[in-house]
Amino acid sequence: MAAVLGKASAPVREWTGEITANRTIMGDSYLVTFTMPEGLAQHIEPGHFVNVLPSGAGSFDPLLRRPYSIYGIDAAANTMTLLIRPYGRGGQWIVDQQPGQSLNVLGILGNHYEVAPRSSHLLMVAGGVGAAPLKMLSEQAVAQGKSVVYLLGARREDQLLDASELPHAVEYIVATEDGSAGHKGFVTELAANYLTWADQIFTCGPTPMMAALRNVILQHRFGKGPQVQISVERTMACGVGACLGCVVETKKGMKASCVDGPVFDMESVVWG
Amino acid sequence: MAAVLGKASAPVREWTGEITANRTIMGDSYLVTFTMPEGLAQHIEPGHFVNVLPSGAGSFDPLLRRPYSIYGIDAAANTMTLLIRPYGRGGQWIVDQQPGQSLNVLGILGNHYEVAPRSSHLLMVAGGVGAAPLKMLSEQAVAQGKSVVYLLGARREDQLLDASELPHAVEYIVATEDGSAGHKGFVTELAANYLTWADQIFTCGPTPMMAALRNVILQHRFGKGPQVQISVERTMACGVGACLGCVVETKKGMKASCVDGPVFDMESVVWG
Amino acid sequence: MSTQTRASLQVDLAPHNPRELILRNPVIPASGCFGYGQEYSHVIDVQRLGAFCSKGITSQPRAGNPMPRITETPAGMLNAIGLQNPGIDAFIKKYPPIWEHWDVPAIVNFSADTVEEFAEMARKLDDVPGVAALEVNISCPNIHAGGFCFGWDARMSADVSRAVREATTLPVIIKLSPGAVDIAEIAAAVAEQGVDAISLINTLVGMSIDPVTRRSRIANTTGGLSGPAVKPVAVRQVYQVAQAVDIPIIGLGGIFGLNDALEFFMAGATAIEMGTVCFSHPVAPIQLIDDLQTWLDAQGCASIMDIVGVANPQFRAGKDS
Amino acid sequence: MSTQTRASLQVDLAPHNPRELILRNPVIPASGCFGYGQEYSHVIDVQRLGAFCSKGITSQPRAGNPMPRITETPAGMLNAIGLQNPGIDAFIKKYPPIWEHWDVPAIVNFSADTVEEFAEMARKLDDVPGVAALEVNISCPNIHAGGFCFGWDARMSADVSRAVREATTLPVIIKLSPGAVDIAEIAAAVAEQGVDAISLINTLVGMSIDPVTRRSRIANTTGGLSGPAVKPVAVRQVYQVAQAVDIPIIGLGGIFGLNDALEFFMAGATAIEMGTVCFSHPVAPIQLIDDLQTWLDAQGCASIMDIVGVANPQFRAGKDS
Ligand SMILES: Cc1cc2nc3c(=O)[nH]c(=O)nc-3n(C[C@H](O)[C@H](O)[C@H](O)COP(=O)(O)OP(=O)(O)OC[C@H]3O[C@@H](n4cnc5c(N)ncnc54)[C@H](O)[C@@H]3O)c2cc1C
Ligand SMILES: Cc1cc2nc3c(=O)[nH]c(=O)nc-3n(C[C@H](O)[C@H](O)[C@H](O)COP(=O)(O)OP(=O)(O)OC[C@H]3O[C@@H](n4cnc5c(N)ncnc54)[C@H](O)[C@@H]3O)c2cc1C
Ligand SMILES: Cc1cc2nc3c(=O)[nH]c(=O)nc-3n(C[C@H](O)[C@H](O)[C@H](O)COP(=O)(O)O)c2cc1C
Ligand SMILES: Cc1cc2nc3c(=O)[nH]c(=O)nc-3n(C[C@H](O)[C@H](O)[C@H](O)COP(=O)(O)O)c2cc1C
Ligand code: FES
Ligand code: FES
Repeated sequence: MAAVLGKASAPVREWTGEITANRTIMGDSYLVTFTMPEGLAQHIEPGHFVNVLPSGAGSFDPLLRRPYSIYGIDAAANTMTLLIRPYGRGGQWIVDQQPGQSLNVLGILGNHYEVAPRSSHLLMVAGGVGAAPLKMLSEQAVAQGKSVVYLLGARREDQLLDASELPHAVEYIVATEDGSAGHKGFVTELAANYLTWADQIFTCGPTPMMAALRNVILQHRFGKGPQVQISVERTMACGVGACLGCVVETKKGMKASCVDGPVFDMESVVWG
Repeated sequence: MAAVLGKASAPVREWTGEITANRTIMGDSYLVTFTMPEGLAQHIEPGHFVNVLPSGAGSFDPLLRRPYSIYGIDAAANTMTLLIRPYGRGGQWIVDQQPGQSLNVLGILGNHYEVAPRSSHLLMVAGGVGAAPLKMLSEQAVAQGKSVVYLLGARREDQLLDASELPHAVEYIVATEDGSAGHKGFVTELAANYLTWADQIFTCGPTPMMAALRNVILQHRFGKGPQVQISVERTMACGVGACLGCVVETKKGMKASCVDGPVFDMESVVWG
Repeated sequence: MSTQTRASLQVDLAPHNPRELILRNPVIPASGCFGYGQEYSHVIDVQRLGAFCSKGITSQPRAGNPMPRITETPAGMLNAIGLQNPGIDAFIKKYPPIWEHWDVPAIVNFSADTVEEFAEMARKLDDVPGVAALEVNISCPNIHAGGFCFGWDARMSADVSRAVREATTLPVIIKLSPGAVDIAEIAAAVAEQGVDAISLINTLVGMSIDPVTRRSRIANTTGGLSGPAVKPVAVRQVYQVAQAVDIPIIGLGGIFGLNDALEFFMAGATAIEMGTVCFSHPVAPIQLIDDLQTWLDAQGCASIMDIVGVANPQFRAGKDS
Repeated sequence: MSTQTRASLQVDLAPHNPRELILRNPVIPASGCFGYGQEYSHVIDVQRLGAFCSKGITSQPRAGNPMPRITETPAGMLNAIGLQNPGIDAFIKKYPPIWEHWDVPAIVNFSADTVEEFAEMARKLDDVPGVAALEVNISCPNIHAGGFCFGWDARMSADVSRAVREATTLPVIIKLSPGAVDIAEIAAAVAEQGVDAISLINTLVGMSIDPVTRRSRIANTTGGLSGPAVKPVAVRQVYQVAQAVDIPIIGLGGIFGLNDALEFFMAGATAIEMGTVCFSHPVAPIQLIDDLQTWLDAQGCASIMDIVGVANPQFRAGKDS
């Protein structure tokens, strides 16, 4: 049932956002909130991402924008929030910026998760900061009256998302590698329990996690099984389909993950 | 009387200073104060400079340190203050850092102004941010009971140093190019009045200003005249005499302005 | 001194070619960094550009290199896209018909493995409505010369230039590779073949190793280095080439803003291309057009041509036009 | 896996030379960026270094180029110092007698205008106490070849290498110029002459124009580009040379810290030099020695040699030692 998901279609602007809040979350990550131009909010869907410049005016290093999924928006305040784990020097620069300072942002980029109208049971499988787009998706789904199970895996308890970040109606279940909270082991092991329950599965996290999830699903699959949408992570340069640096091999050829993705039907992707 | 001034001899350390204050001054410039390691303060003399890294950890751009004269020190608090006019991207980055953030500093660098024990009348001729080292020199001279005339030139009134920055005992006279305060014209025109009064002259500012001062002195000079010490400004890389990027042609050959200077006897320099 | 009238940004990149390549301004997004022009058309007003260069095409469709294809380096990036493209035939069907209705001229960038293949591609493109000019990428390996890059050798560069020149009456731009020992020699050999303009630089060959995986960060092992990091090399080569040829030069390599572009114009370039910057700042090319206008007006220049080559005492490029 | 004992940082840069060049660690400040070793001796503990390269000397004293000599570029810098130095005779009187009492080996970098002059300088340095090895800078113009750089031509590079080899029994390092089209060919030609090691890269030729003055920011017009900006070119060239020669390689070009150095070791360098970083971070070489030790210990390596060439499938350099 490898459905073809939509292509990027939201308006793309380059803007300077003023940071209005920056707080730590999930142990070593940050929730960075900044302003966005009028008229963008209504185009933002869960799974969309933005490209943030990781250096200030007057510096050419680091040079390339960093892609981050949209964690949430506040349409009234016209702000957007990203959940950022700084792996390297670009992410570190971004999270070091304080309220009042600014960020140069390019967006809205990418396609987005698509919830079928007749799906009522949605399973989210998140690894680490892959939590971000699925948080926004859960909120939207709950608001539409769908049932949501949200599985999150992390290394340790302090790297989990606080339950208060998710809507009450979401069933939030966690796994930690060291067993400090929830299931001891990988989040994909939890997923097995929900495969028959789910109408659709949405996942975001490290590639090995998504590959493991796929194995679990293939093992348990009977009949058509639930459709699975994954959000892939590739190094990006342009974010708009111009450089072909971020391609994903699919059954229909090379696709730019920034415009034909980042969300793909799991079965449309060629797994190595 | 081209006296040979001393070479750099203060200890050189690379340190991370925490910014304790940052305020605007002289219209478009900043007084940036930051901590320094124990044991440096007692080695600092007027004319000494430090090299400040103009980018944060994780960035290679801008790459080279920027030299700034020491404007003042607070030996009790173990802090140092620089007077910085941001011409370009490096200076801008430095003055954008806020209290609590840090600066990577290399120093103490260079030689320093030398006041002869028997000099009692000292003339300072400063242009723009050249005010910095002469401010410290004036303080020291006044403390030693010398008479100090401090001439400062700027483009407009708001780019002058506030009189409160200098000791009361200093006779502070200004010139502005647009006549908005003090003498209308160049500071060098004021200098002519003090050439017979002064035992020594100390100057710092743009090269054309120092060349103009030299012309004034040559025109008025009788007998040996006062000794003139200038602080030259060259693009620098290392600051310690290793790269030979900052040389000044003197009557005794090429000299590295970072260790054989920045302070030179005016007549030891070959004027183009 | 300032003037009432505004400075002209117009440049002529093919002064001797009846088919003309007159741009209303000298700002051109570079090949490989601007897709086929459409990718950025909802981000900026593409029609305001002087022209744009399309992603390099080849005679056969190519899937490109394995991933990862790009990595960041200090003030630069490496790429090894591997010329992923649909092949010339599918390309001709798909893109020029769209460009035909555009105001902005489209320059088609292409490369090939042999001199004959270059000529054949030029012939196919000669008559295609919507194609304004050709940019010939000679930074690719000559399969008849054991993988030695065409652009590193004056004779091979001249052979390609002559073959393309004979195969088309379209304005022809030869895009040089910065890996040559003596770039001026290559440029002179190319210009002698009657091509219309020269563009430079293409990327430098570089590599980056990930200490964790102990492998290259690029699946193809090496990649092309671009961005501000290479700008000094590019400015120097433009400066040298501008002393060696009298056809117009298009300069590129690390141009991010006004001051960068001015370096290239003053070194001797009649127009500039912008590559990597499109990724960091898609609005940069449009911004540059505005900034150039403002700067030239403030300087009291009548035309962008007033500053072309001013930093170059032996400047010749474009002088005969 | 970790071991009780600490990894050895020792490297042998002249395995076939009885006069030996065994360094206790592979970290060497680069020529032109560390003066004559003394300038930094009150900033860092110079004696902890593996070795240091002194500022390049010539046979006659040189006043160097006019100012300005340096300018900053994106993540890099240009320099045109013009080899300001006191000349070999004054040099020999002044510095080696100091170095003789130092623990750290001093490598003397020099250049010349002709093959004969290279040989003559090597002969003069052969017996000077305090000189541990020679680094031969062939990125200079050959006055018998119309200013064409020695290092761009395999035959000329080999000629210099042979002449120096015959003139001294000291360990000889030939420092390659990155401007060559095929760096592996040059390296192979050099290695054939029996020299002990190869270092690379020297600076790339670059230029920067000041839009205000409309002149080069460097009085000498062009300058040498160094710093992080060139690192990808340097890593690539080390990788290529490591496949072409079996003598040790000293890698350099934009190394600022541990991860940069690891790229060079993994590409095939047995030791590394640090140039431009000394200006930004004089403590960086000492810091790197410590960081390398910590990293190798954490990886459970017995020696730095465990990682030399690991990213390079056709790695040969130093394999015979
Ligand atoms: C569509 C998309 C959406 C994304 N959404 C988010 C998000 O919501 N929140 C978030 O924190 N990140 C997200 N990422 C990942 C994020 O873009 C990268 O982590 C970021 O670009 C790394 O930049 P850096 O400067 O921190 O590290 P770099 O300096 O670029 O890299 C430093 C080192 O860390 C490694 N590294 C980099 N990224 C990762 C990673 N993701 N996982 C493991 N190792 C890594 C690199 O290989 C390198 O060795 C997303 C990526 C994509 C493509
Ligand atoms: C020994 C010494 C002491 C100094 N002391 C001070 C001091 O106390 N306070 C202070 O503000 N500066 C001082 N300077 C000058 C200061 O080092 C430079 O202004 C600074 O390096 C410029 O860095 P930037 O990043 O602001 O500009 P850059 O990005 O380096 O340059 C931007 C543009 O401004 C021009 N420019 C740079 N510096 C100057 C300048 N000084 N005057 C006019 N144009 C310039 C450049 O040519 C360039 O075109 C001193 C310099 C030396 C050598
Ligand atoms: C991702 C990417 C793809 C490129 N593809 C091509 C190409 O197909 N053909 C070509 O001639 N140059 C190609 N280039 C080189 C650029 O056109 C340009 O010459 C080079 O990047 C230097 O300019 P810049 O520093 O402004 O990017 C590519 C560059 C990048 C970064
Ligand atoms: C200011 C300066 C002076 C240099 N002088 C010399 C020299 O005399 N001889 C030489 O072989 N290389 C010289 N170099 C080149 C460096 O030794 C080194 O090869 C180059 O800078 C690349 O390394 P880096 O990026 O670590 O600086 C000089 C470099 C700089 C920046
Ligand atoms: S990031 Fe450039 S095509 Fe996707
Ligand atoms: S700045 Fe290097 S010698 Fe003075």
